[in-house]
Amino acid sequence: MEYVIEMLNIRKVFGNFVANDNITLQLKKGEIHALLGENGAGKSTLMNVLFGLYQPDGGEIRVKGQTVKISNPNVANDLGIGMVHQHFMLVDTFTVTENIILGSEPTKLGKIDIKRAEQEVRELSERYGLAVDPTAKIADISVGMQQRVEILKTLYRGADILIFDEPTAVLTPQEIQELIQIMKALVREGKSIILITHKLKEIMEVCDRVTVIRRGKGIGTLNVADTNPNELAALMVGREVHFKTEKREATPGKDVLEIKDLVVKDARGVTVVNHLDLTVRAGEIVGIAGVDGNGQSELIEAITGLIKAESGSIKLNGKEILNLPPRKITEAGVGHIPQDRHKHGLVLDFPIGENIVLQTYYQEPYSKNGILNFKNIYDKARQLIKEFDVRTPDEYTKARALSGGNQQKAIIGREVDRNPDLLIAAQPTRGLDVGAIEFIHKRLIEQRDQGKAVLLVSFELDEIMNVSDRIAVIYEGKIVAIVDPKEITEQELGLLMAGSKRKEAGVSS
Amino acid sequence: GCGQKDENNAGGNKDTFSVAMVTDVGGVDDKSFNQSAWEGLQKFGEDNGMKKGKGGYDYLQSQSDADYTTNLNKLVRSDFDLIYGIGFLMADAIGEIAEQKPKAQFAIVDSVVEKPNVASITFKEHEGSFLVGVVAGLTTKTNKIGFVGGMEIPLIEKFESGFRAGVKAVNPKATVEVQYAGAFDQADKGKAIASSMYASGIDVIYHAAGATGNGVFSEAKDLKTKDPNRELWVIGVDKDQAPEGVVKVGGKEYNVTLTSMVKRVDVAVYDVAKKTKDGQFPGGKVIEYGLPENGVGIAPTQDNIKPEVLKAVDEWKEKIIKGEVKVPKTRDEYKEFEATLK
Amino acid sequence: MSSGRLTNFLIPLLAVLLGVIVGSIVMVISGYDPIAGYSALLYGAFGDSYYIGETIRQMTPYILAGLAVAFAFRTGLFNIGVEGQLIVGWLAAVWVGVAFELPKFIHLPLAILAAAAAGALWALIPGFLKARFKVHEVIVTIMMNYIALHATNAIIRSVLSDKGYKSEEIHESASLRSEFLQSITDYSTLHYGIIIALLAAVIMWFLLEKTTKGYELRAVGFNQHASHYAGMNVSNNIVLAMVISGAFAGVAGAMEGLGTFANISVKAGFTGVGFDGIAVALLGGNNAFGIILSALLFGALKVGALEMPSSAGVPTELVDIVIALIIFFVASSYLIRLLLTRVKKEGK
Amino acid sequence: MGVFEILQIIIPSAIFFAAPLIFTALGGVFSERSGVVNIGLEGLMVIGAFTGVVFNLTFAEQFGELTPWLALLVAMIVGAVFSLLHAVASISFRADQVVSGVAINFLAIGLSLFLVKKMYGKGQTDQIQIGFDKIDIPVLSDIPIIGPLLFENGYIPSYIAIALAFVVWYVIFKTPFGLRLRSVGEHPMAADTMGINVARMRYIAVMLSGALAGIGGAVYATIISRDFSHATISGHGFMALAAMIFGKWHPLGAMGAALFFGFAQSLSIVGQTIPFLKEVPTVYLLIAPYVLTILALTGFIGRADAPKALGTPYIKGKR
Ligand SMILES: Nc1ncnc2c1ncn2[C@@H]1O[C@H](COP(=O)(O)OP(=O)(O)OP(=O)(O)O)[C@@H](O)[C@H]1O
Ligand SMILES: Nc1ncnc2c1ncn2[C@@H]1O[C@H](COP(=O)(O)OP(=O)(O)OP(=O)(O)O)[C@@H](O)[C@H]1O
Ligand SMILES: [Mg+2]
Ligand SMILES: [Mg+2]
Repeated sequence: MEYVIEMLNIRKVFGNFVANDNITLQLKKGEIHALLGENGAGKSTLMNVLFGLYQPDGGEIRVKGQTVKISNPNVANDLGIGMVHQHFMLVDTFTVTENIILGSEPTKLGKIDIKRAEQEVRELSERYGLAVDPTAKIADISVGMQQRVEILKTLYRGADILIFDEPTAVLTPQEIQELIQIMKALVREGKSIILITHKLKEIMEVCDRVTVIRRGKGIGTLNVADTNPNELAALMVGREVHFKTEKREATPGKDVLEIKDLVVKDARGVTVVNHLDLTVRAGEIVGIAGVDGNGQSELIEAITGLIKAESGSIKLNGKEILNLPPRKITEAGVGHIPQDRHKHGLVLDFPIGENIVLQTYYQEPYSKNGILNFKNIYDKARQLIKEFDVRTPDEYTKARALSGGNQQKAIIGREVDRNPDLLIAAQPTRGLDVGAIEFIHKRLIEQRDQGKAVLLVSFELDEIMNVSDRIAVIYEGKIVAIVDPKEITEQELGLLMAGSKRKEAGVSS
Repeated sequence: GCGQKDENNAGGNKDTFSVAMVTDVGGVDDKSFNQSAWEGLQKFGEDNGMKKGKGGYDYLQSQSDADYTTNLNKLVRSDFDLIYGIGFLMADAIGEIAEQKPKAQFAIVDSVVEKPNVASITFKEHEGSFLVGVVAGLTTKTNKIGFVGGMEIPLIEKFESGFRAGVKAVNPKATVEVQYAGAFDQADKGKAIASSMYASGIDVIYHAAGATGNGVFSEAKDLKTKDPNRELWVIGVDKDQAPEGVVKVGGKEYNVTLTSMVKRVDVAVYDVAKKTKDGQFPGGKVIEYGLPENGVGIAPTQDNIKPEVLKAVDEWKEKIIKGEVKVPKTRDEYKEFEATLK
Repeated sequence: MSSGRLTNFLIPLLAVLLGVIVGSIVMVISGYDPIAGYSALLYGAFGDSYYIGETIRQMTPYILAGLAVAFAFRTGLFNIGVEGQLIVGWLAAVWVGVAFELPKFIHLPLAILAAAAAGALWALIPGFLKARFKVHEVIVTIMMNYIALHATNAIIRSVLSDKGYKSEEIHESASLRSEFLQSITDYSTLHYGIIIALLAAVIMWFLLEKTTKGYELRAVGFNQHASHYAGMNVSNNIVLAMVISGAFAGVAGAMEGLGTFANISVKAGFTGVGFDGIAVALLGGNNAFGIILSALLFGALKVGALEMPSSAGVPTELVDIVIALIIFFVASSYLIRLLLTRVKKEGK
Repeated sequence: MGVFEILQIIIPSAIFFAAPLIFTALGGVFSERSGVVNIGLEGLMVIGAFTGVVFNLTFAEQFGELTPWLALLVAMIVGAVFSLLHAVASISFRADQVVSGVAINFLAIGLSLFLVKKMYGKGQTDQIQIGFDKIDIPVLSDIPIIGPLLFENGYIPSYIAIALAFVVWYVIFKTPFGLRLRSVGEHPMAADTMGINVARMRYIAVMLSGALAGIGGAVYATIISRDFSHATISGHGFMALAAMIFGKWHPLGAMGAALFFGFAQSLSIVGQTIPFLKEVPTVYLLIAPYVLTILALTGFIGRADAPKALGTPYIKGKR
């Protein structure tokens, strides 16, 4: 058997914490090998060891049979190992080409030969079907293209072993399909791939084998052909997982959110929400399906008052809230799980406790006459930590120290606890493992069952299909269709999201 | 004689006389009045066989305005018999401590403090400035003369008014361009002002600006280096600033210092110390050091001044000493003075 | 948790110790006697009641300048403009002290409030420009320092005096000075300002840690986006943070104007207190109580240093070196942490 | 006085005011582009000025006309070495970079004055005897109008400063070194994954800033003050820092801002002699440079985008 990579009994310790505990992973030439595990299981750590960013505290790495010491990424590069990181490693202010050549720039008389570099990038991108604009600034291109840049970075350095760390978490369904094609093409070219993903469907679709780890320990390696999603999920979490969250039929009540003729422009003055109409009723979950960039973010920011709308009307329980300050909107009964939890959701340097009262600190019982009541604040924090299973040493721990999933749970706890009439959830499960996703979906449905209106925005079709009672398809700033999830297939939905005229079947208003 | 007993010494029944001073932030090597004062004190100490340090002669340097009282107090507490505050900035601090410590004896330089145990030492800077004004007025070829002041305060106004009077007295055609840098320690400003003055045709600049004046010298020397034949001059202040003006061009040595207006703080400090030691502490009095007392005057280095100019200087000096000429010390007095010339 | 607290307390202490040790190495190398040097320093700072009075007097503006810097730090701003705000505060305090004649219980508070208002106003400008135009507060505050210096000098010359270099003395009714304090400290310049400074420290602590406004200010300091999301007015809070910081600085100026000097004179350069405030705040961990301690240390160092040249022949600048070293070591707390963990491990 | 005469007075002094600021601000550009805040520029200038003057005083006999040039060289080296303190603290020991910079400022002035007192037994040095000469640049100074304005009565270091801004621009934006430097300041972890040694790049950048600020200080002391004392460098480093921010962390922008400061400074001094400005109270001229800077920042350029990772120590593996 020919292994291009063998990581044998790898151990990595951070302080007292064992992130990788004797994990073994063997990659065959020409295979796509999945690495599966919960949030914090140690996947990224293991890959960072392979890429030379961390030094292992034990174990052995062999590349093509040779024992190697990968002391830094340069060594990994020389060994033909390339990595596409979970969080993109791109310099926003640089062009695509500059990002790709960084560290191994072609020069002419000491000056970067940018023309030649652009040419090389162009050739490479044509060869592997990775469409990019070599002269575009990273800040100006889509997430999908940024990912292609990441892949090109590894190919530019001649990598034949590629590590993808959660590449699909940030992609739209279309982009995911493109990426899958790209990976298949790479393998055909003789490259080998390690793929980290939480999406079992993707593993089933493209991978040959899968290694599962749990809490830093290796659980085993399976042939994908011999397993199924349920088994994988159980291996990973250590218990049964339900993918399809159980839910009763919705019993919608009065209109809670009524949006009429809403127009929103983005920072550059482009109209991104274009005369949009939408209604969400009490006791239902409306999912907004759409490809990223069709006005979802701006729609939510306009509803929550984070940006100003140009015109139109947004009514909450019949009262106009258009362009009110965010606080007034919050007080009117809107809860918001923001898309970017680090940017909007939390003050990372505050303890969990203080984050729990981010919108309510000025109200009783958290304060009185402008003086904070820390006892009440931390009591509430303790209660929510318990109720929402936030894994943290204590309520005084800084939010920064929590994993993404637990940060998200804290935010959801906070928003739900405020008992809003309308709960807006934007990408609530992005980057989370199946266990955490299940938990969050349950909570959203629970809110619905208590008669709350829930507006869910997600790029995950699965999530939209599973959780929503109605699906509103957004395209170029307009709701182009309202469909019933039970009466439409993912394919049909995908087509609608891509802008094709809505078709006969399964469409109700 | 050394270590002599002095019953009249009001500082206490010690058998030795001791004296100390507090400098402002300039320090005892500021090439200006602090340095001069310290030289006077050192000379006094040596002449009387005293040692540097407690019980002899000493100084303390202040690092900020807030240190004046602390330093003065330190000296009082070390039982010095006479304590100088050097510079007008020290006036408030002296006044305050003099009141708290009526037994201690103080002297203030460049200011007046009306307390029975403070001797105030002032100088007739306007008289000395008048003399260098005469030199400038008779030396200029362009009839354009510059004055660079440190800060626009009454003390410096004395320099300015006396200087302008001196120029006008001997050369009515000459104009004096007056400019203040706003600080005593900003050489860059001094240099920029000098640069603009020389560029506008001024050929003699008198500075009364402390370290800001270094910039004036620096500019003059640079211009001299570039064109050794160009005639441009700086008139120094407080001490003989001839050493500051030395410039070598192609192996030849020039000096851009025309002369300096010296202010003999050393003489005054020595004098008051001696009086005090002899039991004649001039407490509550204002002692003005002018031309007759040799308290102000023209520097000993006079190589660059033409003999006939020197003669004129001597004549004016006589007139001032005799009281035939009253040198203005404010701008208003200068206006009156100017009127009398016409 | 508690071992973390201990570390937080040990770091400044070790930093001071290391600073003092390196300072003595510097003295030995340059041929001075470190024992004599430090003895002189200690004597000059605490040797008798007079020196203690002077040390506390020096500590007073340090506390307030430190609070000003720290308040801004804690709210995500860097206020290098404390120096300028202090100068205008000084001016305002003296102005009120000279211009009015009122009963003490009105006059003194009025003068202090005027100083706070002037400092606040001076800080309002960078705060507003940052909130409204996103202009970097560091450079605006640097510029404002120079403007304060020149403008104050001009006002002293043209308004507070007749072309003189200093104002008149303030009326007794606006003075912080106290014959009692002077008498127990053998005529030091100690004044009642220290009480105000300590009070200010309590106010800062309370405001920041205990009130909803403080919560908002800290939240905005850490994450403007999240604060906006949570319904706080980000711009107003930035301005307010700057204004409060400036008010502390202004009161620091009042300490000089109403206490130490009782007047204001034309300044050739900065007082340095505002810049020293940065060091005070840092060593104090930007914490009100810590600032009191570090102000005491810096006050003692500054006042004690004056004794070094005459008693031990050591230049006063040695103290500046020691202060710089202390700041270095505090800043490099990572190093000290590493050392501490190593010591702990070996201890086990 | 005609406009031309006035300009002929203002511009040369604007340039000599600006030169030390340009050198120092360029140093700041290197450091901050790599992600290390350098508020210690003031202290590094102090060290440069101190070294330049002491070297000049000590070796003028031996080296003659060459002395000031060698003094710049030595000041450059000493500045670079001194800046190592800032580098070690803020890169290796993860110190708050602003704090470490403040410490540099305290240490520089304390140490140099301490040494001056130790070496000369007094608080300031003597005046140096050999400085840079004023020159008219051949050929260029003969160009009508521009020649007399820009190329007469200048100092060679001033022209070097301006030329250096272009060199730095080229290095930062056209060479692999520059690309790597900027990547380290924008996204150090990305740079790390590309095999770039972040710490090494930052060390180099900080030392470059020390070297250039050292030159800046020495140029100031050699051309303008000609001696060294507590007041020699008083706020010039902060002005250079402001110039760098004003210039949006761009070498040419920094140079432009420094020239602008020089111009404003020079105008505030020469203004007192210009007929229509003469009536304006001096204080307005004195504060003009600072007010103009604030207005310019507010009006023309608004927000300046600092390098993204500026001020954050890079810790491997931390997000
Ligand atoms: N540099 C670090 N120092 C200490 N703890 C760290 C560090 N980096 C990560 N952690 C710890 O890692 C855990 C979460 O890491 P992980 O990468 O698994 O989060 P995550 O769930 O993937 O979040 P996200 O999806 O936002 O990346 C947290 O417990 C956090 O404390
Ligand atoms: N730099 C670090 N310092 C300390 N602990 C760390 C560090 N990086 C990771 N960890 C710990 O190692 C564990 C594994 O983290 P890792 O990022 O490898 O998880 P992961 O499997 O990639 O999770 P995810 O699916 O969320 O990406 C984390 O839970 C965290 O506690
Ligand atoms: Mg991961
Ligand atoms: Mg993750």
